[in-house]
Amino acid sequence: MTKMKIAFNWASSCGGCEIAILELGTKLVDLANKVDIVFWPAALDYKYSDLEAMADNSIDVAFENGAIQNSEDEHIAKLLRAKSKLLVAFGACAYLGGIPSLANTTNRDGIFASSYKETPTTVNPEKTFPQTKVQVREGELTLPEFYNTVKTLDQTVDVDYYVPGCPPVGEQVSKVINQFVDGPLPPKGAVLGASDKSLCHECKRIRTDGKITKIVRTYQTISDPQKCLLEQGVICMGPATRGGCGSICLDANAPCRGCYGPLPKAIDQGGKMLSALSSIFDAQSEEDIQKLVDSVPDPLGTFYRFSLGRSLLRRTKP
Amino acid sequence: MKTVTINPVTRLEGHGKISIFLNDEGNVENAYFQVPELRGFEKFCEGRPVEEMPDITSRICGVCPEAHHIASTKALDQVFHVEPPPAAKKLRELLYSAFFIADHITHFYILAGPDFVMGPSAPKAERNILGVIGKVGLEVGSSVIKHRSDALDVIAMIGGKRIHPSCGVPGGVSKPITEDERARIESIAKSEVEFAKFTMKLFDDIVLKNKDYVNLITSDNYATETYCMGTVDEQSRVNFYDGKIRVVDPEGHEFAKFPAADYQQYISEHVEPWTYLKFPYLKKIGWKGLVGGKDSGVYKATPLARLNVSEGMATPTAQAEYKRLYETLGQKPVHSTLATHWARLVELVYASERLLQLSQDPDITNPNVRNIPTQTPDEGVGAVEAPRGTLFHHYKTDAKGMVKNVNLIVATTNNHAAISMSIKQAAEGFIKKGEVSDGILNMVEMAFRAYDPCYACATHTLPGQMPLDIKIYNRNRAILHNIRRP
Amino acid sequence: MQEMQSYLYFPGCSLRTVAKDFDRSAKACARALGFELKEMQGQLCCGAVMSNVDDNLMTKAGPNRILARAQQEDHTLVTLCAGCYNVLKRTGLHAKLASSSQQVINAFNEESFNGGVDVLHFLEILRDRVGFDAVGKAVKVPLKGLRVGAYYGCLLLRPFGEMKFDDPNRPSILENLLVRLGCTPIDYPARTDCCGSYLGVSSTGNIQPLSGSIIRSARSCGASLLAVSCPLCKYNLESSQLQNGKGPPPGEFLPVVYFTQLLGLALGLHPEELELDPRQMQAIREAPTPMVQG
Amino acid sequence: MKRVGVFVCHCGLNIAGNVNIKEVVDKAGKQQDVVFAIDHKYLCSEPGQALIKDSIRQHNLDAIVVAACSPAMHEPTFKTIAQLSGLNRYNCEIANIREQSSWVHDDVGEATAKAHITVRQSIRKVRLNEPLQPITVPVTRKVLVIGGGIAGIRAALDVANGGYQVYLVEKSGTIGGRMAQLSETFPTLDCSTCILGPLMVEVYRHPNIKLLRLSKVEDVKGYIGNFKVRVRQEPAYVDEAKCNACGECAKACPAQVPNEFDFGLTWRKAIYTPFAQAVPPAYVLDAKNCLGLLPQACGECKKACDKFGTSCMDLDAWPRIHDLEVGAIIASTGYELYDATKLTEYGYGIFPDVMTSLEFERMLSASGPTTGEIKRPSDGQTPREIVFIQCAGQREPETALPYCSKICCMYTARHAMMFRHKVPDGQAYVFYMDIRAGGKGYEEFVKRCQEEKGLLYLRGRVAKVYEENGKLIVKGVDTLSGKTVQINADLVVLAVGMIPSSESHELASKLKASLDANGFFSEAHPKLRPLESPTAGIFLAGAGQSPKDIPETVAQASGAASKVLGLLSSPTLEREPTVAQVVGELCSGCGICLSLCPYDALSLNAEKIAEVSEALCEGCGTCIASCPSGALTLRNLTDEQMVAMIEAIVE
Amino acid sequence: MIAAIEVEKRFEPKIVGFLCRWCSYAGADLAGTSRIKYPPNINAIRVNCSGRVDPTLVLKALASGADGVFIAGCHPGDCHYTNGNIKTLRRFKLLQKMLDQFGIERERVRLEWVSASEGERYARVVKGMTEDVRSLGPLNWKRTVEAVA
Repeated sequence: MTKMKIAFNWASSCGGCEIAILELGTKLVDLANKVDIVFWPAALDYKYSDLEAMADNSIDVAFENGAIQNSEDEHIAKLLRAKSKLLVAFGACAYLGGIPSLANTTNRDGIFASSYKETPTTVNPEKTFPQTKVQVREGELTLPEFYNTVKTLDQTVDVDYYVPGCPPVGEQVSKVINQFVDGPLPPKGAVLGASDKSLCHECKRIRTDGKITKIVRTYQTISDPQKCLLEQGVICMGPATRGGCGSICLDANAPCRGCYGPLPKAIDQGGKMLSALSSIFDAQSEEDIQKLVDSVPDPLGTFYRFSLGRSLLRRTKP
Repeated sequence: MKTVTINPVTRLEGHGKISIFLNDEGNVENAYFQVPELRGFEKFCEGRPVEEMPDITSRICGVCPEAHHIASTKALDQVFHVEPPPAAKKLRELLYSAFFIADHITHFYILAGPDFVMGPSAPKAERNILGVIGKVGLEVGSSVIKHRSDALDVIAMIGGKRIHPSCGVPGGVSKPITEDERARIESIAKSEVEFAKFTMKLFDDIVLKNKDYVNLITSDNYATETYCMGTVDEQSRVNFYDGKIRVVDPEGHEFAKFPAADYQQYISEHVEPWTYLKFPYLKKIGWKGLVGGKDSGVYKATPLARLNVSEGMATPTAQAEYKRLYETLGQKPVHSTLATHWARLVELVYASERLLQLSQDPDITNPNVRNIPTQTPDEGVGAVEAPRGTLFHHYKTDAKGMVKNVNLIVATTNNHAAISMSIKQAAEGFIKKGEVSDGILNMVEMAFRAYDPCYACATHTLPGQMPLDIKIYNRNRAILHNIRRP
Repeated sequence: MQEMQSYLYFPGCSLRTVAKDFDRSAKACARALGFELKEMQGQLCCGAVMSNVDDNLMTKAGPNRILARAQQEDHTLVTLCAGCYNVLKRTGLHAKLASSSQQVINAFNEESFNGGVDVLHFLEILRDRVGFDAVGKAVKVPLKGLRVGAYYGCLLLRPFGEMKFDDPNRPSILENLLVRLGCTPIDYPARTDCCGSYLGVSSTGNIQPLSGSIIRSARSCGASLLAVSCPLCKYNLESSQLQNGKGPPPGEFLPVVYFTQLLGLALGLHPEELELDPRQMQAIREAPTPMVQG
Repeated sequence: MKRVGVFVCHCGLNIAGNVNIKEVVDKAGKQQDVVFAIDHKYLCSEPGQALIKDSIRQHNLDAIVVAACSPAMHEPTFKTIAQLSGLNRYNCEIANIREQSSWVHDDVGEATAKAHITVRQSIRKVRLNEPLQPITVPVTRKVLVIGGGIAGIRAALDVANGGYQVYLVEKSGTIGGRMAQLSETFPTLDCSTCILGPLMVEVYRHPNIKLLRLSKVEDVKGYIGNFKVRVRQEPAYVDEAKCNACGECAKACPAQVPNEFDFGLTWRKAIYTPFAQAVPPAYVLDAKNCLGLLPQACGECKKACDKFGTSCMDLDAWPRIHDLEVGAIIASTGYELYDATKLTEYGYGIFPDVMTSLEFERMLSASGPTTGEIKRPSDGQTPREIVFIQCAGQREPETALPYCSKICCMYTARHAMMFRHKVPDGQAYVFYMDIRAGGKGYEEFVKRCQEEKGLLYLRGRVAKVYEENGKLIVKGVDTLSGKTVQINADLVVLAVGMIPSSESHELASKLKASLDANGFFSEAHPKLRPLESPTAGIFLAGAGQSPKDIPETVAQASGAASKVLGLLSSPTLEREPTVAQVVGELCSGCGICLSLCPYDALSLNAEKIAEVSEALCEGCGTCIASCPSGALTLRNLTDEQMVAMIEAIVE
Repeated sequence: MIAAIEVEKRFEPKIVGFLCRWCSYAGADLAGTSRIKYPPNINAIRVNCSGRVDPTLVLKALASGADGVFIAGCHPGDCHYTNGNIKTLRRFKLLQKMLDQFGIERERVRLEWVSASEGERYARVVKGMTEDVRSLGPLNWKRTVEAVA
């Protein structure tokens, strides 16, 4: 019987998802016996030329991580889509836009200005910015176009499945890959390698439907590792975030930041978290409510830390 | 002149791009190394609560998230003017040592290793981790994977996650470790030390005992004489987590020694329109273009550079290996690019010994690992030695601790100029009179890979696995060769 | 020393002509109390009460223009004349409703006013900004025993719904001020009756019964002096006491002064600064205190 | 795939006059799943309803949208038709194209466009509606009546006579309310107490009525058919069962208190009975004015009671809490008088001889302060010249009450007439704006008064009242002669307006019953449901709902009572099934919702999954909005449906 | 030039309204029965309580093309469900803060208390909001996002 052909690839991501696959460790070796890794620039010597050389749909499953932030990302994503029977958005960036999509709070000009002009160590008297086409003494050089708005993979090409996480935790990764090898597969569009319930379900901390009397920032408090962080006033994205990671951040006494993304029925992760949080504010009068609201430092950046690219509004008004 | 094309010319631009231009004589006139990506962290971090920066900036790089996480956390200590308790500092350094172990193992065995173990000209299907395992034997292979994985377990014990830890807070770490955890770390550390020594021996057997390799290392095709930068402790010994930043000139004389907070007085960054990545250089010397030597501000910040700026290592075995390296190569500073691999292994030994030391420190399980900030946040700089060079995080905030400005000089960026130069030199070495030898691509990539450039940080790709696309143009700017790695 | 607090001020036509004394005395008092009445640029006729008729937008052009210009300088405008106060304050309120007619007026004026000015009466400044107690402390010459009848008329108080200045039936703001000046305010039923207003201009005959009864009511309750804040009221109240131009015998005549003039005296300003004529001064000095109980 | 039918109502010209019906029908017909669309002149009419029935059958529709008036009007009607035609009643949606389209937009084009969108909205929603069965809950067949005035008395009696248990809660020491303070009633001039007294006694004796005096509703929970009411009863310190009203206690009491029953025109003791016919016929100790109970300061009353009386006193009594379960509540909280001191032009509170009509009423009463003689409060002289000012502080939107209290024309006429009878040589003046005497025999009565000699009706208002040489100078205008008039009066009586009881606002929020702009209880619909509050299970009677006279009050009280009897006639009732629902697979037990439910309808089960108690859930949906995982949904108003409607609007 | 005001083609904003059934929807009905005119730009969705209005739905409306969103509930203290409107206020205030960050003008999303007796007020508020949004111009979020792709 022919081994299943799988591919891994990245777009605008940190590479953590690739490391997450290396994380499989010995399992990776076993995997190599089960499947043919026909394309994996990260760890095996394959080049885009090899990918181009392949026939359409010749890859059974392709795992693409990273958001789409420039013309090259988009080009490769389309290429991979064409070559693959199934395309999986792997990791928070490909699925939700991830942290790169926080760039949607600004735009190309803003980013260029800060990187190539404003940062204190930059010396750039001629205000030189990178160009998509440049004439150098010896000839012409080109660069991919940098986009104003970071897109998720499925805002660029058709996607069959999603795997959340920044990065997806090891056990989930192998589970997912085995799911593709052994089946059965859920209907198209499903999110794999995560729970359908929120992180609270697997969180070991104790919650007594308490209300929020004050908001404290992580640096202001040493929180009780036994009690629900929300009840201690620390904003935790747990309630609005898929479980499946094993609540590892909570175990490190750090709040969830939502990398596993929205729950199955939630239209918008940020909106849902905003509603859940403010709903349990322990305040009746407009003044008290305002006080609590003022103490939430950065709603957008907190509620959409990983999902701005896939949120309803997707970016700020330029 | 007819155009020889080794690979079919394709529409696709790879992630890294090298364009080599020849002059009339058909010799290399210039080579451009382009980095085609940019993320924008410095901009979109504005307006975020500063205490979130360790979590956000660790997403700059999934290969060395710990480096960003810790540099960022150190910056927070400054921003909030808070000193972490001793135990907290030790835990951070412990996590950091474990990270160095994992990262250096990854690089040597999985990324750089194949070139050496399998030999530069081995078929590509074998030139990978699976191939290495095949050659050194499965038990070694699994031992590689085990030790890498153990190191990540240590990271997870303190940082929660194996990748993108979340323990860093201003004034400490989010939680202490238990005695059980300490014991586990100690046993891991012991075995890491042994494995580091084993790796060193492997390097001896496979590389140092192989004349071709030694020649390769010493051959000037790879030597780029530049300034070196690295962090050293009070006794000017290599330190990854903290200390003063020392810079020596190409001859090895001290050029500068400064605390991270003063970095602006020593480092500037140059912008070119043909790449998204900036070129840092020594401010006091200035940008003279992509040239080495005493008069050019270009510097290296690599394992080798770290050894070059230091007087030795803080742990016994590492110190011995340090001595051996310089004695063998018979000079200091060493500029040979490929010696960087050796230096990296010396660091691997140090990191594992340091891990053991810290795991045996009686204070390491002290539950007091947090000091709550009391002062108004304003500004801070945090720096660490990332595996690939010195890493700077610099934040300004308003009185509420909301980020106003961010400046990041990430490890690989430091080496951007040096890398470009090494590539050019490699090219020059292999292209004579328009004659292009087939080995060039490997050689160029080996030169390139020696820096273990983490373009996840600086741009994108994983260490050493930059898909290369080399275009060679003749004087009429027609493509002479378009080479993609065979 | 930091610069003196100043309020944007609209005197209006009367205070330029027949009521210079009102204008001068007010400015003098303001200075004495440590603030300044700064006249606004580009003054016009407020249109007097005519501007309040509903059926003709044209009549509203004037006051809107005034406020549009005031808006350029400040967000409050101080008035003294009860007429101007009534007209401008209500114009301001209507503008706030942003009705379609307001758009038409603005379009016509080509000077847009959107209600961005609060119109205040000088008395409100004294009460709400300076504070009557502070005024009391500033008094140098208490006007002891001076039995003053405060006369309000209608424009300050009505329509109550819009003016919200004081209780239209039993106002007290003037009395509260007078007490601080050392006077004895006299309560008399006609305090808020109509003086005859513009009827005085067309048919003087109507003034006698109206203003006359006010004077009588005040005297019978023991007032030896009337304090007003409206030039027209002052005119009517005085002229009603003159039979065919000739004044009644001294003592019979009930002097009418502006409250600012009394304030000025109490603050120790010179009568000339306040443009008080000798007869008024005499009346004030030998303030007769009739036996009638107030 | 539903088969949706759309029915568009002309409502005569109410809708058709300003909305292009044809266009709405055509566009509706083009919507997805709509298989049939038609219009009709009056859908709520019999033929209209028939049309809907037949169409449902003919086109075998399984959902309908009725585009007509507000759902507040006829939603039940149309749902019932749907049901009768074999549809589930929850597959019927109302599109409000009258109140919120045709009536509020001038431009036909605009109104039509909006109507179309409104219909589109309802279609999108109904497509996603699921068939539901009403939730049946048991009815507690007991009734709470709040307020022991004539309205409360009448309602309580009618319900009690219908055979159900009634709790009558009265805040004062006796029932009887305002009516007990009146001397005579118009237009028949019969004695108020003579009518009221027997009813009060009947209440007291009635086996089905439990009278709780000195009591206040503290808390109301639950819903129609199942209210849980907490009533706090202050102690009377007198055992009403034993007390025989001998009055020895009052004789002994040293504390003099102005008698509120006479508006302070007389004095009473700290232990007292409000008036002779008070029910229960027992004395009350008003602790506020007693020289002291904790610690006991005097105790003379008890001594006297033990010595001469029935030793029925207990000075250590404590307040009692009654937790009542009732199926319906009748609010008959009555009225108070507008504070006349605010009407500064009349000088009430400044001049002793300016009084309110109710004070005058007490003076006319044989049991009143002057045993029925008319005297000036200032000097006790009989007034010769008296001025009645109607609409005092009424119909004055700018400064006082915007509305008309409806009864003043009548009682003022009565007062004037009584004055003429009691002071034959006196002269009375009545200032009025216009006479409102709609009511059986009313106009005739006013006519009689106007023809009385020595009684002068002046059409016009009074500008001011002030005192001069011991006389009240009333300055006003007679708009008929166009002259200003001045009357030197001895006594001025102000017909000040009725305002709702000062506690009605607090009570309303406890009952969750809405009030109108003037603070009166608002009715569900002025014509369709004038006796009920919009809040199910709360019924209204008397002046607490709007100013009204005694006949009207009694009529409304009996009406409310019959509504209640109807409600209680069945042991169970049906509740809307559109309540919250948990999708167990999605709930992670984060517990966010728990603290939000105002009815404690949410709880976590053993598996850390939220559960909804359908009997308690009112379907407000606040838990749904808070649920971060979307595990909570509201039946037939799911997020999907909300989104569908939003898109229907913006597309 | 007054004529000019009349003739100029006006942008007609689309406003999604969420009205609580007991107070605000009844208030809107009262505006109708009292024949008080107001602009037709708003279309109301009837909810039992303003507390049903999940901020996510507001975001949804804006993202799908609404120029403004209007939420109305009972006055504090008058909520038919005790204090659903207070919960709405909590959510709204935080939403407002976040919409500031998104650069969406406050005039576009409004929360008002309108009682069943305030038909006139309902009309006035809706008129006011319509004018405010009109003067801000179209939001057209879809295009905004595409425009800066």
